[in-house]
Amino acid sequence: MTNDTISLDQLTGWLTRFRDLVTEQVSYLTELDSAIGDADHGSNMTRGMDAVLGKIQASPVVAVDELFKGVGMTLVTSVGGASGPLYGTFFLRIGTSAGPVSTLDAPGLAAALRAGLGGVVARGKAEAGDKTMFDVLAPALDAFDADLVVFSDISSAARAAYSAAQAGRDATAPLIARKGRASYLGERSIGHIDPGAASTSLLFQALAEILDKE
Amino acid sequence: MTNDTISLDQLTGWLTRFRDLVTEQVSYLTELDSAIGDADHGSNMTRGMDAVLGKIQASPVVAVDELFKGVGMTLVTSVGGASGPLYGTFFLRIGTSAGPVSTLDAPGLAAALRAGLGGVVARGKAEAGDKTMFDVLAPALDAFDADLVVFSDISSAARAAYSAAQAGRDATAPLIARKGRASYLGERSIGHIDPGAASTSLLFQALAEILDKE
Amino acid sequence: MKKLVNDPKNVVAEAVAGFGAAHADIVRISTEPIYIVRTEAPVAGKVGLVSGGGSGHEPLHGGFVGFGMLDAAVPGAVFTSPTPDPILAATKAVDGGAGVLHIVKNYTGDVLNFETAADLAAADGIEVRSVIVNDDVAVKDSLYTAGRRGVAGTVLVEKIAGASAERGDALETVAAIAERVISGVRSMGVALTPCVVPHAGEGSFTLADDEIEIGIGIHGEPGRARIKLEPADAIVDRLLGPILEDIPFVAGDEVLLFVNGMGGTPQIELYIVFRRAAEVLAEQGIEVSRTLVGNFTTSLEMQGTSITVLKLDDELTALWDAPVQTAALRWGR
Amino acid sequence: MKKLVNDPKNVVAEAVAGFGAAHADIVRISTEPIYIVRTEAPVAGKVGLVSGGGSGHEPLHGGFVGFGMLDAAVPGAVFTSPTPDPILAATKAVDGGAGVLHIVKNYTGDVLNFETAADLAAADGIEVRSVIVNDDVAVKDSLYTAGRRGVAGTVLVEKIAGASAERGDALETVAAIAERVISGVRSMGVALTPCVVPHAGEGSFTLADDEIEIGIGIHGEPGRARIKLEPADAIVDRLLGPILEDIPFVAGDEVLLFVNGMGGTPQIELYIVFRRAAEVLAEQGIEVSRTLVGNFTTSLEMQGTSITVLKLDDELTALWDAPVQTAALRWGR
Ligand SMILES: Nc1ncnc2c1ncn2[C@@H]1O[C@H](COP(=O)(O)OP(=O)(O)O)[C@@H](O)[C@H]1O
Ligand SMILES: Nc1ncnc2c1ncn2[C@@H]1O[C@H](COP(=O)(O)OP(=O)(O)O)[C@@H](O)[C@H]1O
Ligand SMILES: [Mg+2]
Ligand SMILES: [Mg+2]
Ligand SMILES: [Mg+2]
Ligand SMILES: [Mg+2]
Repeated sequence: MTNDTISLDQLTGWLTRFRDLVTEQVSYLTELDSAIGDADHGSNMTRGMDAVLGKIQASPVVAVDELFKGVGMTLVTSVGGASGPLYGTFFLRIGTSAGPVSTLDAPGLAAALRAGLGGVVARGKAEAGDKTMFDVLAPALDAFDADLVVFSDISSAARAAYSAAQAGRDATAPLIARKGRASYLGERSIGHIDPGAASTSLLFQALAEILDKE
Repeated sequence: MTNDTISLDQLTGWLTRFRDLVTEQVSYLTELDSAIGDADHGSNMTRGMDAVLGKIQASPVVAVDELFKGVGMTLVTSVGGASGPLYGTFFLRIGTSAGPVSTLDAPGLAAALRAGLGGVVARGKAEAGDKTMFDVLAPALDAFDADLVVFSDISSAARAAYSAAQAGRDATAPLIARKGRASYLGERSIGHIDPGAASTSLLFQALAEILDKE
Repeated sequence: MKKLVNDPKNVVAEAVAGFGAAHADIVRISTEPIYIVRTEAPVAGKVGLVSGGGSGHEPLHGGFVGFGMLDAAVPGAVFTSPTPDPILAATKAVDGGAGVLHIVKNYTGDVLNFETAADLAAADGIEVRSVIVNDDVAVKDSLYTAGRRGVAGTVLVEKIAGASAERGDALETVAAIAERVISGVRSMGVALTPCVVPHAGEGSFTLADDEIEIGIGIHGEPGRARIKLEPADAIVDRLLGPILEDIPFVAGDEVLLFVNGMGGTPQIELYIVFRRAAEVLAEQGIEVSRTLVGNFTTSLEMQGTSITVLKLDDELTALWDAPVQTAALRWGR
Repeated sequence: MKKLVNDPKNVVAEAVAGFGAAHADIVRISTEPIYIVRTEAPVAGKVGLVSGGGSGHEPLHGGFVGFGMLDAAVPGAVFTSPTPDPILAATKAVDGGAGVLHIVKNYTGDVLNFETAADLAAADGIEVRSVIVNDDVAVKDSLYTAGRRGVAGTVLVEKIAGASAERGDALETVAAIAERVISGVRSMGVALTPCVVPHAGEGSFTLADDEIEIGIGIHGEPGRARIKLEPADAIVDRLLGPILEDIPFVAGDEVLLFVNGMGGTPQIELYIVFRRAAEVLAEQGIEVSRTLVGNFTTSLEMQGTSITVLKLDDELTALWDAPVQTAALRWGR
């Protein structure tokens, strides 16, 4: 099954699936954070995504920008810490890029995700190899774009992004953290997967799964 | 052997022997105080009597009042807590009562000890049965006086005082403390010998032993 | 024992030296014998205020030496009353010709040593009056015992009597005002953990992981009851009940509410305690018109709190509000 | 876990409520969202100062709201930075038309959430400047990392920038003065015992009975070295060495020496630490002209201390001395 576009319902499904995945993996995320951070990434992400789904159910939206600006604001105001503003800005910029549409085509989705990444970098100033969520986001979007050029299929691109995300996540383990709380550990951060990288990989798992469903 | 008087040397011997006895019994005294007080009576008494003997050795005296005023002042300024002022006043008043003599006769010693007791009461306001050093001092001095009337012998009177002191000490065990730190315990002070009563009993043991030696 | 100390024997001497160095604008220290005195002492014509007692309750008393409060503080060894000689020396150092007030917490040792010092000062021609602080309702008062212990209420006595002396009141008046505070102030405390006396090296008592001691004394003396840990609000109710019944405090009273930390309790918890205490007083129609929250009368690193309530009148309130400049309490200058 | 709390989830809300009740003469509190603001805010024509961060470091920051220091403080959950919405609300509440300065401790979460709030405030037409405090020399600074952490030096930044704002300086100037303090202040701490986050219920790390952590962060983050317990003087030397080397501080410098308690350390120990720190500075020809000792930037009930040294000049000294009236720091009024 191939897809050219992603609908408002599918985008909502993406967020719902992401909420379910972080909830399933809450202890895993927190465990990763307790090794090199402050043991709250799992509870931060579930608190945030629960708030997001609560808001979506309470006040349904009609446009993609409305959806993602709401998601971003909710994350920003309910999570705190480092991940709140980072994930929040990611979704805010997706909304701004998408505009007041009810469907996104493949290039539109690619552009929106790229804008989201731009927001994460603008906020967190992470670079490749800093051992952050950037190390999943960037290769995942590169893979998405490259796959799209060849197959012009949004589902296939999402699957490519997810496998790049997993690789990126695992590749954070040997790195020395240079951003965020883990950076205070210096060399002692080596050998642990970054918790934000792990949750971002779940974001692409959710996208791939939701697009494969239809 | 009978005695009518006690000399400056014997009085110094009394203090020396008392120092030795509190030193021997330091853990016993502290143990008693840890049950119903703050576990420092042994160290308070040895610190004080060490200072007293140090002072006597450093600057020899020629009169009984000089000796005991020095003893009293040294205890007052080196012990602190409740026992410092109480023992200190006891010896200060002995000195004042004795006056600038080099020997005390039996009535003179009895009067001096009685003055010492008066000082303890003036300071601490203890009454019979309050579970304090008073419960040793008062019966010991009564026994000293009564024995003196019958036998006119200072050694015999001291032996009588010592046995009354031991009885007084043991009789503090069933009492409820009504003075000092132990009084905060109320009924929980029952069943323990009062530490100050125990050290005061050593004071009469020292007197009896020193008078029996000659 | 884990402490920031060098030789346990030198704890008081070193801490007093550090205190003197840190607050040289407010106090001078004497090292032989040890006491702390305000820089401008003796203040001619002003009643001098001296307090003291065993160390380990900081900032009590040294932290309250300065303008509008104490003229001198005499620290004994940890939890041991000082001997009369430093008390006498401090008394002489603050005598400005108008007499000296001794503020003494009600422990036999403290009372006797201050009494001796007062006698000696009188013999030197200094007029001395003494007041005995006994605000701890955990211990039953009685004519036939050593009576109630003096605890955190001492801070309020020192502040208010200090303001009275500072405005030029005569010794008689300063003593009477101190007595008025004493008659209107009641306290009770709770311990969650014991404290460790440096030269002893181990806890002065033990508490199980789920136990607290209601009615604790400031040297870790046993209180009224050892109970299982409860929510903060329930603990506050247990402390406040006996305090309010004691005088009693009644609807319409205007009071100062003082939540004191025992040394090791985070400030965030003291404010949770304050919140509930203020709520209970409001429910009973008692008006909290002045407040104090913090570590002011401590027991080394003990975790716990005590609550103190003082009945105010216009004069006591004005004296409380008067300027004070000490290391631990300061306003108005 | 033994704490004076009710429901761990309500710790911050209840403590802030208690704080507001205890200090109603100085602050008002907002409960939805939670922040603390000085009673007279916004002060027309004055630059507003806002700080904040995770709770558990009290009196930082709420205890420093008032005349001559902060206009508002925004407490997050314990050890968790607040979200931008309360920061934005506090920023609006203190904007008197002259702009607002955000004083932020250098943790990624704090920096990002304050940054977002600043963007939102700018969108509402409020001019916002931010300064990042990063005084902890235990962590190596580098352009390629999150840099040094912000710890107790924050108190000095808030006091001095607060005095600058209070005297009517423009936003540009207040920010420049805050930056001057930041560039001249360095700190390092030690932990003897861990702290317990209320909703976690257990120690944030563990230390053996004879171990201490040199270079601890204020959330219990690991430091430079875990070593055996040493005498206080040796520990002071370990903390002061890296501090003095860092800027460096040299003979002839005039400094403010600040000995901070981590929350659970008796005051008597802080003065033992102060004594040695002052001695070392004197030996090196560095003049200690201002001092601060006490629990000002805490980590709940952690036992330990941190030492902070700030290079002074005449202007910074005058701003330090300027009147301040907050719950935790007060002089001159
Ligand atoms: N500057 C940054 N840029 C990008 N991602 C970052 C940055 N700082 C932290 N992160 C991400 O945030 C994650 C931590 O999130 P979380 O634990 O929720 O917040 P906190 O560190 O405040 O407790 C890290 O694992 C990392 O992936
Ligand atoms: N008011 C008093 N009158 C007589 N003796 C007293 C009084 N108060 C205390 N004592 C005696 O002092 C003893 C305690 O002495 P000590 O332990 O050295 O002092 P502290 O109680 O200050 O630690 C008690 O055992 C008791 O015999
Ligand atoms: Mg985290
Ligand atoms: Mg966090
Ligand atoms: Mg004792
Ligand atoms: Mg004692």
